[in-house]
Amino acid sequence: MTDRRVQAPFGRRAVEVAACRREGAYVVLQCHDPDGPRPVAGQFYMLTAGQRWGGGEDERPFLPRAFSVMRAPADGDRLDFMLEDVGPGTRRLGELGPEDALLLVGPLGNGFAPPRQGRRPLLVGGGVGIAPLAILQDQLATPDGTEPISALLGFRDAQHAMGAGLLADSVVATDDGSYGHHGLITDLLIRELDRDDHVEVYACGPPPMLEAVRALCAERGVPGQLALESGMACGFGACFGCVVPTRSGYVRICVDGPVVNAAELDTALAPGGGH
Amino acid sequence: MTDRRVQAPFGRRAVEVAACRREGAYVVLQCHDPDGPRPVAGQFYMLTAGQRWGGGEDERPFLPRAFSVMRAPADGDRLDFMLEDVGPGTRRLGELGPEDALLLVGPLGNGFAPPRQGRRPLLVGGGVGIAPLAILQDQLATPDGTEPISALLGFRDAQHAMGAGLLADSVVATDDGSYGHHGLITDLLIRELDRDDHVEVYACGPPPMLEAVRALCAERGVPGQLALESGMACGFGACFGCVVPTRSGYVRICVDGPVVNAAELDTALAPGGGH
Amino acid sequence: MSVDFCGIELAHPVINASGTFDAIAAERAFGQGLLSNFPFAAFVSKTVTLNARQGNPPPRLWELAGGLINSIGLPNKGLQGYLEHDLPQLARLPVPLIVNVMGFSRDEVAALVEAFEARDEVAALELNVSCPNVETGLLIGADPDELAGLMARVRPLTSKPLIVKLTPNASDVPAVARAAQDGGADAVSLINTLRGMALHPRSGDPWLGGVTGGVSGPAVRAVALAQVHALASVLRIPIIGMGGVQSGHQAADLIRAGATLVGVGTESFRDPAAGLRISAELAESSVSTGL
Amino acid sequence: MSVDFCGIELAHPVINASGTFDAIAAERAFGQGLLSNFPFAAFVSKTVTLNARQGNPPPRLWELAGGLINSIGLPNKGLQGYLEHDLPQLARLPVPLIVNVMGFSRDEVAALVEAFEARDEVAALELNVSCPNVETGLLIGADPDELAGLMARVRPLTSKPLIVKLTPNASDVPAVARAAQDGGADAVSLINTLRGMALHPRSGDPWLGGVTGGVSGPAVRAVALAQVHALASVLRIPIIGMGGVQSGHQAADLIRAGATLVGVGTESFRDPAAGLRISAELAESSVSTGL
Ligand SMILES: Cc1cc2nc3c(=O)[nH]c(=O)nc-3n(C[C@H](O)[C@H](O)[C@H](O)COP(=O)(O)OP(=O)(O)OC[C@H]3O[C@@H](n4cnc5c(N)ncnc54)[C@H](O)[C@@H]3O)c2cc1C
Ligand SMILES: Cc1cc2nc3c(=O)[nH]c(=O)nc-3n(C[C@H](O)[C@H](O)[C@H](O)COP(=O)(O)OP(=O)(O)OC[C@H]3O[C@@H](n4cnc5c(N)ncnc54)[C@H](O)[C@@H]3O)c2cc1C
Ligand SMILES: Cc1cc2nc3c(=O)[nH]c(=O)nc-3n(C[C@H](O)[C@H](O)[C@H](O)COP(=O)(O)O)c2cc1C
Ligand SMILES: Cc1cc2nc3c(=O)[nH]c(=O)nc-3n(C[C@H](O)[C@H](O)[C@H](O)COP(=O)(O)O)c2cc1C
Ligand code: FES
Ligand code: FES
Repeated sequence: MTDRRVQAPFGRRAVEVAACRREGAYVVLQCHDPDGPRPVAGQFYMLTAGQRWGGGEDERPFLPRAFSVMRAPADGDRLDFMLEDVGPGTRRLGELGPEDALLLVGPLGNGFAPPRQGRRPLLVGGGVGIAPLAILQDQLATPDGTEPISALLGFRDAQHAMGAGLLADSVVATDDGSYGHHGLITDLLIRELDRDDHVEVYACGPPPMLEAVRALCAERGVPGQLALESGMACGFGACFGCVVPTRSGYVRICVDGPVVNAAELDTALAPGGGH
Repeated sequence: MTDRRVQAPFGRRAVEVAACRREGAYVVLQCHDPDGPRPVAGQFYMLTAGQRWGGGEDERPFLPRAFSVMRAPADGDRLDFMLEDVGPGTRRLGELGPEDALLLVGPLGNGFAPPRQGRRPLLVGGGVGIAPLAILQDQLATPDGTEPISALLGFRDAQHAMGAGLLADSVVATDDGSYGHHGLITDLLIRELDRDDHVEVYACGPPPMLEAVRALCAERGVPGQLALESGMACGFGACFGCVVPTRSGYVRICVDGPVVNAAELDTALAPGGGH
Repeated sequence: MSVDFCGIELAHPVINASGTFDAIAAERAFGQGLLSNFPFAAFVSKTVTLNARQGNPPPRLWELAGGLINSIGLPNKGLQGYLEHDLPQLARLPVPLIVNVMGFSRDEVAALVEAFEARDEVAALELNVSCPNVETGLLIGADPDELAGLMARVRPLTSKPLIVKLTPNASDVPAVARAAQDGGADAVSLINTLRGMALHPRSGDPWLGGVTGGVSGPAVRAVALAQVHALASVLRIPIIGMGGVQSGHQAADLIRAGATLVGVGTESFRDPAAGLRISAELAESSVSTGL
Repeated sequence: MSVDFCGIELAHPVINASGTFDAIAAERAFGQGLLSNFPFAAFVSKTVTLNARQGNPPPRLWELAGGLINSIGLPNKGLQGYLEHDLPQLARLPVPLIVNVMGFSRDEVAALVEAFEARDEVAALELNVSCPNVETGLLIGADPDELAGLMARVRPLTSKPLIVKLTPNASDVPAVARAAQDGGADAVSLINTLRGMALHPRSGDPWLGGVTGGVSGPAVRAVALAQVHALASVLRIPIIGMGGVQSGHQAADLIRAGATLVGVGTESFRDPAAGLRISAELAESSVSTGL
């Protein structure tokens, strides 16, 4: 894929946190980034708290953490991220408050490409993976906002499903049925594809969901763009740590992703390590 | 010297910070220690903040830090410490506030012995080294409080000299003359010894001061008890890291000190490393 | 959690690392509280040499992010001093006693081993081989042949379990460990400290009185795990794993990697009762993981 | 702060550690901003092998307190791929190019050295000897004789400066370094990563796809300083010191201990422009310390 990216200023810059609030099971972290460019949906940033990064449980976090940009209004300097507390890094970032310093590098990686000619974009997100779909909705929206971009969003439960409020139009499924459709988001995707498969799928979420989406796209001959995750140390191609297997071998998803064409993968399941 | 100590409960215990306030250039950290015994003046505790010990500058502090107990009223459970901010450990402890957790091990080490028969105690302190002299004043005081225990206290400047307020009776000298006698505290000690040398000297302070006191005691044939310092890892004799040279070889001042008889030393200057 | 270690019955798998806990000094500091809640399933003494040693000049300690460099220099009272002053006191501890010894020649080690073979108070011996043989100039613990020679000399002198404490500063630790096993060692222990150094923050001169020292604590944990893991597949004899253990989970990691016992060193400096906490956490994680 | 390094004029003493900065990928990410503020005084490429390598299966990274374990496994396009795709792009960098090469036999290394000797774009070569010679089974960088043999074979093949990158996982690093010097090396660089390992927090299996990996970052800094210091007194040739450098002060420590240049590795992952900051801090501390 050719690069779909906005380049980042070189180096790590300190920005100011504007707000940090809970959204159901998630945290939305907002900051001002006056010196950075506006990112492309699907790009990500490497974040570090300005203070106490190196402390905490087991004295991690030490390395920066990768987060998809969730929203970056074209006018202004705001960047929003959506965080799920899964360890010391996300916990520490979630503790930040207004005016705290946040260090960031980005925007990084390859974002989403526009849909192929004549295809309707169909967004499929799971859990915190809905983050890049929010900015994608913004960027795909027609100038007059007439054609809504549909999004199918899956969550564990109602508490997590509150995250769906961050996107404009969405249909929600929960694993436990406590909100919306009771079942997997791919149930809804199958229904949509049955109805009209002249779509381009944009998906981000946990590996099993992405793999189900990939398999469906392959089966139906529908193009799909998947935003992948992997443990990262650097985010700019320096460490070769973030590779995923593709049909053309291991690729670093921080530079040749995180968005990859579904057709390039044999599987979207993260290998080993139990991520 | 036979042990002049109260033994510590085995292990590290969590206690609650009662208050933490500035006193001139110093911080006074107070906590409640309901499960520990009342210490002997000259004993010390190993302190660790309950949170964020392992973070901070260069990701230290990692090991606990040693502090002389400054005050431990016989009735009650309070322990007071006096801190000078010289690095990451003292800085972190100085940030603690009421109800924060403090982890401590102690009381540790050998405290001060009562003065030899018929000798008047004369306390000499420098800088944050005045801490153990405050509790010593309390413990040497006659039950009716009639005979004040005199203390000669030296400081860098008036800002530091505010620490003198933590002791009852004191004569103060400052290096820069901004408060009290302009000059070294040993000037005042010489004056006192000239007047009446039937005293026992109790001293704690920076190595050059302690060395001057030691030399004076030797010259005048006056007994002296010096509370020494040295870099410590454990505080209970486990690491052999805190040794100072004495006439009988290296001794661990966490178990065979910190109070040692002046006569046991050839020098009170800390060797090497530039402490 | 009780463990059989070379025929010695231990209440749990956590012992101290040599040189990081002085039970006699700790008893002065903590009294009966130490003895009634002794934190280790066996007590390993600090290294004993034939002759008394003063140790290195101070400063002896440098703190790291998650670790410590020490240049203590093996101060000890020497064999006679240990037998007279320390052994009678250590014999009163509520747990088996393992004596760690080091010699700068095979004869020195032999003299130490013979002396302790004669003492019933001693349950086992640990040979610290992180030192040069002054006769050959070779670091005993880094050279399989050197170690084989030492084992040939001292193994026949004792019927007590003989543990060889390996140095991590070696090209081929498995080869050295095999030499220990082939020479009749009953167990190996590792890791000792990694060679490290720090400079004075202002003068730029070496900070430590001994110029260089040994790194211990969390900073070496990943190295310890790799070395224990590398030995698990090449040895039949049990392994005592140590290096940066601060929790039961980390102790369990070493056991999963192949250790039978786990040594706790630097963490005891942060909390004298760390051994108690770690063995309790380990017991809990063993129940939950079925280790 | 400009430095002469083996006849190459460098603007300051800070370079990257091999395998920790991909200038081509970084240019994709940062564009012109990278080139106009290039963070290093020379660029060292990731290890190039004769044949292309995929590298190890993921996961390849494990974070430590103050450090990182990597099991990347030296993925690279192989000599031909490097010459075709990478070299032309790297030749456009505003700083001299040092190519790091590794071979599993003397012939492989020789082929690599000959190929780069022919390329004017290459200012110097760095030999990564942290690997076994598949013909003898010996770790080249841990065995002075093995290294001497390699140097005898490849030194005559190039007139470019030849740097030997030493492994820290050796019993006697000074002996290996002397073998490099005696074999005609123009400089040595150290330390490479320490062997380390981590287990999956839940399953207890090895976390890394490559089972074990290499530890880098602040956790190895004290070890790096000790090894650089140990070489300073035995070598005439310059030393490139690296391992855990995060600040100009720490770079200055390595220089005080004997290094001529300082390599920055893991810290670039935290901040891509770390090299700029470190060289600026170093320049400042050099003024104040008169280094
Ligand atoms: C391109 C990209 C975009 C992302 N976008 C988002 C986003 O928008 N929102 C969001 O919440 N998250 C996002 N993530 C995931 C996020 O980066 C991780 O959740 C975060 O790094 C976790 O850090 P932590 O310290 O909180 O947890 P960690 O402790 O790092 O745990 C996270 C996982 O890493 C593994 N792990 C545990 N310990 C270690 C260790 N010591 N070393 C290495 N791995 C370990 C385990 O599998 C664990 O489940 C994104 C990731 C990528 C790559
Ligand atoms: C028995 C005893 C009683 C004491 N009583 C008091 C008291 O009542 N009040 C009080 O304020 N202080 C007291 N101290 C001193 C106190 O323990 C130290 O000031 C404290 O440990 C400093 O910790 P820090 O992290 O703030 O500073 P550090 O960074 O530890 O710096 C303190 C000194 O240690 C050295 N140093 C610097 N870096 C390192 C390193 N990485 N590793 C090792 N050494 C380093 C330097 O010489 C530096 O000046 C006492 C010490 C002892 C032994
Ligand atoms: C201060 C100190 C002193 C030590 N003294 C000895 C010793 O006398 N003999 C020995 O075999 N090991 C000695 N060691 C090494 C430890 O036994 C242990 O191998 C090492 O510290 C790693 O474990 P840790 O990370 O848990 O401390 C010492 C370690 C420290 C920190
Ligand atoms: C992710 C990663 C990849 C590395 N790849 C190489 C390599 O290809 N060749 C090499 O000689 N060293 C490699 N190294 C070692 C570094 O060059 C350096 O020696 C080591 O990381 C110590 O420096 P640091 O602590 O500053 O990272 C790598 C290190 C890391 C962390
Ligand atoms: S995160 Fe380092 S190469 Fe991708
Ligand atoms: S501080 Fe450890 S022996 Fe004194």
